[in-house]
Amino acid sequence: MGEDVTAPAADARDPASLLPPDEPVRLLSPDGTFHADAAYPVALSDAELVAIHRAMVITRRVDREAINLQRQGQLGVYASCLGQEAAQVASAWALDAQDWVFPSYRELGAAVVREVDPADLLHLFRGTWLSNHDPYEHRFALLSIPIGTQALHATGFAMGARLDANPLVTIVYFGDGGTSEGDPHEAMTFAGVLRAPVVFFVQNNQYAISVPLDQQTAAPTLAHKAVGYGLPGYRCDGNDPLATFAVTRRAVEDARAGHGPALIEALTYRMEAHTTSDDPTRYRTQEELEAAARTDPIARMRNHLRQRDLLDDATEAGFEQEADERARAVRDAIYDAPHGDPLELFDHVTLADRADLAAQREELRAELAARVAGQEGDDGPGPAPGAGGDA
Amino acid sequence: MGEDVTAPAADARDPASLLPPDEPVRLLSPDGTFHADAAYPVALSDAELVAIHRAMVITRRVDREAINLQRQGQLGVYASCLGQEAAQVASAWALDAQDWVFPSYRELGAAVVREVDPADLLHLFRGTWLSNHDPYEHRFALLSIPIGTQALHATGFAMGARLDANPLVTIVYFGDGGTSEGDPHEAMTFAGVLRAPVVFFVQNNQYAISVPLDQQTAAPTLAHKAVGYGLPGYRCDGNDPLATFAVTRRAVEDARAGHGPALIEALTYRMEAHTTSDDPTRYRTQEELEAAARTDPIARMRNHLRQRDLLDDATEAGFEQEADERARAVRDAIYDAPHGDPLELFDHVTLADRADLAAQREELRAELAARVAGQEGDDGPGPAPGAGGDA
Amino acid sequence: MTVTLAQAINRALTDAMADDDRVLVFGEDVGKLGGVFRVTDGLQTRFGRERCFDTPLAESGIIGTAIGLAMYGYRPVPEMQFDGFSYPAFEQLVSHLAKLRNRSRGTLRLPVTVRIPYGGGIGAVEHHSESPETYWVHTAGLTVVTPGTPEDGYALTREAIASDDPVILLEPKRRYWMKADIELPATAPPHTEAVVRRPGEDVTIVCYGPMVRTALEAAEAAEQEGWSLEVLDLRSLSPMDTGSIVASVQRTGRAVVVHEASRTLGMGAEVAARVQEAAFYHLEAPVLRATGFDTPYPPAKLEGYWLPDVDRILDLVERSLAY
Amino acid sequence: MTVTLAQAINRALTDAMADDDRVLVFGEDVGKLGGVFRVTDGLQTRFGRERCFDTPLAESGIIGTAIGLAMYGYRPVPEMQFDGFSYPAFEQLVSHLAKLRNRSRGTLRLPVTVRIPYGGGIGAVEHHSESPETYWVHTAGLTVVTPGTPEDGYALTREAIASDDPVILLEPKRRYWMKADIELPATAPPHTEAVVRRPGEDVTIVCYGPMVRTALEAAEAAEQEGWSLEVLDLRSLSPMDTGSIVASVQRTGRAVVVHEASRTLGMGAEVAARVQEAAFYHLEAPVLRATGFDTPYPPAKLEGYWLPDVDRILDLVERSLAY
Ligand SMILES: Cc1ncc(C[n+]2csc(CCOP(=O)(O)OP(=O)(O)O)c2C)c(N)n1
Ligand SMILES: Cc1ncc(C[n+]2csc(CCOP(=O)(O)OP(=O)(O)O)c2C)c(N)n1
Ligand SMILES: [Mg+2]
Ligand SMILES: [Mg+2]
Repeated sequence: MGEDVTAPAADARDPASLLPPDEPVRLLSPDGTFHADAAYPVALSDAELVAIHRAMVITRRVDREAINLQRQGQLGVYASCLGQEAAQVASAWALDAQDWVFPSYRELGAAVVREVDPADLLHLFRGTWLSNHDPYEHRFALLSIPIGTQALHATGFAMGARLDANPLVTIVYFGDGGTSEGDPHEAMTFAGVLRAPVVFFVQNNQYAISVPLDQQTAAPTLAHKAVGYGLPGYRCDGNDPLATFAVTRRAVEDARAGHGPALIEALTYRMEAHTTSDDPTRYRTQEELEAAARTDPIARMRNHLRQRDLLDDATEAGFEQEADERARAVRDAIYDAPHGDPLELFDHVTLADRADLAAQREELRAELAARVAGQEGDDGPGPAPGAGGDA
Repeated sequence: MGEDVTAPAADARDPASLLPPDEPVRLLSPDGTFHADAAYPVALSDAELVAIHRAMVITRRVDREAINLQRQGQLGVYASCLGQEAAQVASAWALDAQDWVFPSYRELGAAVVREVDPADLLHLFRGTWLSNHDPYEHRFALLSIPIGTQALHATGFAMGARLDANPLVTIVYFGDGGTSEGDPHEAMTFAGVLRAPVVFFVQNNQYAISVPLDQQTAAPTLAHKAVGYGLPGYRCDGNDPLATFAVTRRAVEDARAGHGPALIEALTYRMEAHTTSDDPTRYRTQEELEAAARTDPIARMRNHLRQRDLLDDATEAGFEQEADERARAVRDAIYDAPHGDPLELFDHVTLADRADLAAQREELRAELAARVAGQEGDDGPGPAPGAGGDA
Repeated sequence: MTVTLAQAINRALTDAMADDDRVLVFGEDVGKLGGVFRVTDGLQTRFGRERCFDTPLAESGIIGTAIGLAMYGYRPVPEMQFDGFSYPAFEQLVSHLAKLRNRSRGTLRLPVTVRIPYGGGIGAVEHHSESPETYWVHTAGLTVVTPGTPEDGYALTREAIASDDPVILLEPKRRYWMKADIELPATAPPHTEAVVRRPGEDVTIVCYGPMVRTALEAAEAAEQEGWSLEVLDLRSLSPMDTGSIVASVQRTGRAVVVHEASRTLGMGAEVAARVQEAAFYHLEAPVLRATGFDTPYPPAKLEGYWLPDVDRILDLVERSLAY
Repeated sequence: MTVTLAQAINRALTDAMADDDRVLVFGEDVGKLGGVFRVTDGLQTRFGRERCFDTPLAESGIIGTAIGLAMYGYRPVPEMQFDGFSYPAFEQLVSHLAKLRNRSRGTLRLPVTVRIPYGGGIGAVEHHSESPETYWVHTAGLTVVTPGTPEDGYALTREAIASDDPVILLEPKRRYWMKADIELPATAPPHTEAVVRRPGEDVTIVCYGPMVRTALEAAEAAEQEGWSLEVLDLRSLSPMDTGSIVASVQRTGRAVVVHEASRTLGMGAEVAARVQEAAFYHLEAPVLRATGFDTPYPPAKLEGYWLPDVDRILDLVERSLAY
C-alpha cells in the first residue's frame, strides 16, 4: 500500500503493453503469400509446415466423416470444426509434448495434433460412453460441454504445474460465446493473479449457435478483454496457420518462461451448422457463407506450400489417401458400435464401493436378466429399451 | 458480417476512448484546494456543496452509532463505510430523483442521500427482519449480500427502463473484490450489448475482507476492465467528493442520453474493519491506516468549503447536532427493538396461499401457544429460543 | 386440432405476449432461431426484437437481468436452453429469485417464468438430459410445475406467466412432439390440483412431466396382468397436492412414484414421506420408487436402461402387491 | 485435553498438510486471516503461501481451479466461506466435481475436499445460515459428510482429505466452539458407519451435524418423561448408512428425523422413504420430521422459532408414541 492510496499513483503495469494490436496478426494472405513480422517469428521447419497441412487435411476429412456418420444415424449429434482447422491445428502445434490441452466440444483439429484417436472422441457423440480416451496419455483433457467451464480446469492445472516447478503450459479452447460466461472471467482473474502458465485461446468463429458476435459483446475485440486481467491480449487471423502458430508460440513460451498467462483471439468462421441439429439458414445468408469460404485456411496453406515448392501432387495425393484411411478407421470403429455393459454405469461413480450403489446395480442386473429371459432366442444385446424421443 | 471476416477489419469502436486516463480524476487536493478539469465540470451550487458535506457528516455519525450498537449487542454484525463517505454520497448525489440505486451491504452513505431511514437498514443487521424499507419509495433496492449479484438486477432494471423509454438510470455499487465474481462480468456484458443505462460503480477500498487488491486482480486498474465490455472506464479519487460527483454525473448523463453504460472505479479506503466481526490487525498495519487517514474525505471537503467561505462554525455545529439527533433516532429505533411475529415468516414466501405453508404455520402457532402456556406469568414475547451459538 | 406439446407452449407464449405487452421472452437463441426446440418460433417476428431477444451466453446473466426487469415491472419469461445449463444460474435462482419476495416482506413481486426443457430420452450428449427438480422444489419460494400433456403445456404456461410469483416451468423435452387432439386456448384445473389421468383400484402411480405417458402405458399393460392402476399426474411439484395423493392411496393402499431423476432425494422421497405420515394406517405396502439410479445420467446408448420404463414400473407394482 | 470442533478441524488440516505436501488449502481469507472462523489459522505461517493461499473472490473459480489442481496431482482442500456462498460454484460442483470420475470411466481421480461451514443458530445475516445438504446429496458422485462432535471433526476431515473421491465436508458452524475432552489425533469409525450416540428403546432419533447435540439434549429431557430415545448420528449423508437406521428402527419401531434444512426434500424425506421401504412391518408409527420450515431462512431474531429444538423434537416423539 502506498502512502496515499487514493492519489494518482504510477501504475505498476503498463496497460499499453497488454492491448492487442489494431490489426490481427496475419502472415499469409489468402493467396498464400508470406509476409514476415519480426515480432512473430515462425519457428517451423519445412517438414513441420507440411505436417501442419497434413493434419488440417486429416481433420477436415474426419470431420466430414463424422457429419456423414451423424446423417446415417450413427451419431446422435456432431459439432463440426469445418473452417477452423488452422486455428486448432496450428495453435496445438505450438505446444510442447508435456503441455496440456483443455478442449471444448469442437476441437477435433487439436485432437488430431495430440494424436487422440478421433473415434474415441466420437463415442461421446454416439453415446457409447461419456468419453473414451485417457487424458493423461495424450495430455488432452475430456471434451467439455458446459460452456467455458474448462477454462478453470486449465487454470488450476497450470497453477499446479507452477507450484510444482514443472515447465508445462496449458492451453484452453473456448468460443466467442464462451467469453460471456462467468467461468472464463474467473479463470483469467485467477490466472492473472497467480501467474498460472495458461493460454486462453478463443476461437472467434463469429457465432454462438445463432447469436452473432455483435449480440454477444460490445467489446472492441475479444482480445481487449485481456487487459482487465492484466494479461497480454493477442489477435490473429485464425484462418492463417502461420500467424496462429507464431502468436500461440509466443504466448506459450512466455508462459513457460514464467511471464504469466495470455489471451489470444483467433478470428475464424464456423463454416458448418453449429451442430448437426442446427439449421443455420435461419440466421445467416448464403452470401456470408460464400465470402467466408474465400478465407479457407486449408486452401491458403496449400497455396503457400505450393508457392514454396514444399508440396507436390504426389504428397497431396498421399495426404488425401491417408485422410481417407483415417476416416475409414473412424467409421469402422463407430459404425454400429455396440453399447457397453449397462452395469458399468455403477462402476465409476465413486472410487469407494458404496452399498447403496451396489444394491441399485443388483436391481438393474435383475431387470436385465428378466429381459433376457423374456427375449429368449434373440441374440446379442438388443437396442436399449425406452430410449429415443418416444413420444 | 464483412466480406472477409478474418481480415484485419477496421474496428467499429475505438478502444482508446474506452480506457481510463492514466491518473484518476482528482479535483480537490487533500488540503481542499480545487483544481478544475474541463472534462469534468462540477455542476453543483454552493448550497449543494454544503449539503453534500452535511450528508457525509451524518453518514459518519450514524455509521459510528451502528458500530456502537453492535458493540452493545444490539446488532449481530455491521459493515462500516468509514472513509468511504465521499465515494458513496457524492456518487449518489449525481443521480436524479427517478434514478435507482442498487447497493451492496455497505452503502449507508448512498442511503442517506436517498433518504432511506438508516434504522430500517440496520434492522437487517439486527436480525429483526431481512429488510425493512420499501425499495420503490426511495428507489433504493434492498441491500445485497451475495457479492456482485446485484449488478445483474441493476442491469435488468435499466434494460426495462430503456425498453419503456423511461429516462431513468441505475447505479450499482460493488467492491474491488466483487469485480472477480462472474455476475458483474455478465452484467457488464449484457449492459454493453443491450445498451442498458446502468453505471457500474466500484468502490475500490483496497480490500476484500483481508485480501488486498494485488491478490484480487492483476489488472492495471479496475477501470481497465471496462474496455472488455465496450464500456468507457473512469477512475476517480473516491475520497474527493467533487471528482466523484463530476465523474459519476458524466456517466449518468451519458447513460440517460442513450450512450450506454459505464464503469467507474473510485479509489478509496476502508478505514474500519471489514465488519464488526473482523480483526484487521491480522492483515494490515497501523502505518498503513494512518497514511490512509490523511486522505480523509470529510476533512478534505471541510477544508474546501472553509477555503471558499461556505462553511462557518455555526453551520458546522448545526450539522454535528443534526447528526447526533439522527444517530439518536436510529438508536431509539433499534435499541431493544423486539422481533416481530414469528408467524409472519410464512406470509411472504409466495403471493399465492399454499396449503403446505398454512399447515406448517399452524404447527408453529401450536408450538408458540404451548410455549406461552408453559411460560405463564411471563410478559411479552421472550427471547427467541434456541438461537445463538449455543454450543 | 392436433397439437404437440411444443406447439401448445409456443401458442401459450404467443397468447400471453399478445395479451400483455409487459411479457418478454429472452435467452440463448430464442429470437432469430426460435429456440433450439423451436418453442419460441415466430415470437420475434411477431412481437419484435424488443420483446423476444437473444442474450449473451450467460445463464446467471439471464436470470439476474430477469429479476431486474421484473422489479421494473415487466413479466420476463427467460429460457435456460437445457436443464444442465440452469446450473450456472443457481445462485440467482436460489438466493434471489426464490427469496426476494420474502426478503422484502412482500414488497417485491417477481412474476418471472423460468422455462427449462428437462429430462432424458432424446439420445442427447451429457448435460442435456438432467432432471433438476429436486434442486428447485427443496428451495423455499419457488413454484415448480411441469406439464405431462399438451393441454397442460398450454394451461400451465399461461398460469405461470400470469402468476406474480416466480415459477419454474419444467418442460419435458422428450414429450415436445407428443400430440393431442385439443382446442387452443386449452383450459385445465389450477396447478395446485393433481389430476387423475386414469382411475384405478389397486395401486396409485404418482408421476409427472415426461413420466405421465410412461405411467399410462404401464397402466395399460398392467390391465393384462389384471392389475388396475390409478395414474395421478402431479402437475405441480411445489406446491405438491398432497391431499390428492393421500386420497388416492387411502383407496388403493399402495403407491409407486415414478420419476427420471435419481432416486435419493428425488420427488419419490417426499411423496413417500408425506404418504406414510398422512395415510399410515391405510398403507398395505411401502411407497415404492421407480426412478433413475443414483449415478450420473448415462450416455445416450445406455439411457434406456437407466430411465424408468413400463417394465420397471410393473416390477414395482408387483412388489407392492406382494405385500 | 479440551478441544473445540474448530480446533479439531484445524488440527486435522495441519496434520494432513504435514503428512502429504500435495495437500493445499485455499479460498477466500483462509491465508493471512486464517479464515473468518479461524479454522485455517496458522496454516499459512507453517506451510507457506504456496500451500495455503487466499484466492480472488470467486467461488466457481475456487472449485474449478481445485478440479484442475486435482487433475494435476494435488489434493486440494478449498473452502466456501459460508454455505450460501457455495451457490455460485454450483455448476462446477455438480457438473464437474461430482461427475468427472464417471465421465472419464475412472481415469480421473479428484481428491478434493470442499469445506463448507453450514447451518444456522449463530445470529448471522441472510445467506450465512443455509443448510444446503440436499443439493449435494441428490447429486450422484459426491460424498457428503458432517461431524457432530470434535472427534469426528478431526476424523472425518482426515478421512475426506485421504479419500480419492471428492468429498463435501459440511462443518456445523454453530458447533465450532463445542468442546470435548479428547486426545488428538482422534480416531473414529469410517464415515460409512452411523454411530449410536446414545442407546434407547422407544424412538430412534436420526440426526447429524449441528443437530446431534440438540438430539442428545432432547434425549436427556425425554428421560424425565419416561421416554427412552436412541440417538443415531448419521455422520455421512451420502452414502447414508441405511442399515444402521433400519436396525435401530426395527428395535424401536419409531423414528424422528431431525435437521435444520427445510422439510420438503430434506434428508428426513429420504430417511422416511428408506425406512418404510426396509422396515415396513416393524414401524409402529410413521417416520416423523423435526425440521426447519419450508420458508427462506429467517432473520436472526426469529431463527430460534424456525430451527428445530428440544421442544419440537419432543413434540414429535410424543406424536410418534401416540400411534
Ligand atoms: C453453460 C452452457 N450454456 C449453454 C450451452 C448450450 N450451447 C452449446 S454450444 C453453445 C454456443 C457456444 O458458442 P461459442 O462459445 O461461440 O462456441 P462455438 O460453438 O461457436 O464453438 C451453446 C449456447 C452450453 N453447452 N453450456
Ligand atoms: C458470493 C459471496 N461470496 C463470499 C461472500 C463473503 N464476503 C462478504 S464481504 C466479502 C468481501 C467483499 O469485498 P469487496 O467486494 O471488496 O467489498 P467491500 O467489503 O470491501 O466493500 C466477502 C468475501 C459473500 N458475501 N458473497
Ligand atoms: Mg462461436
Ligand atoms: Mg473492498
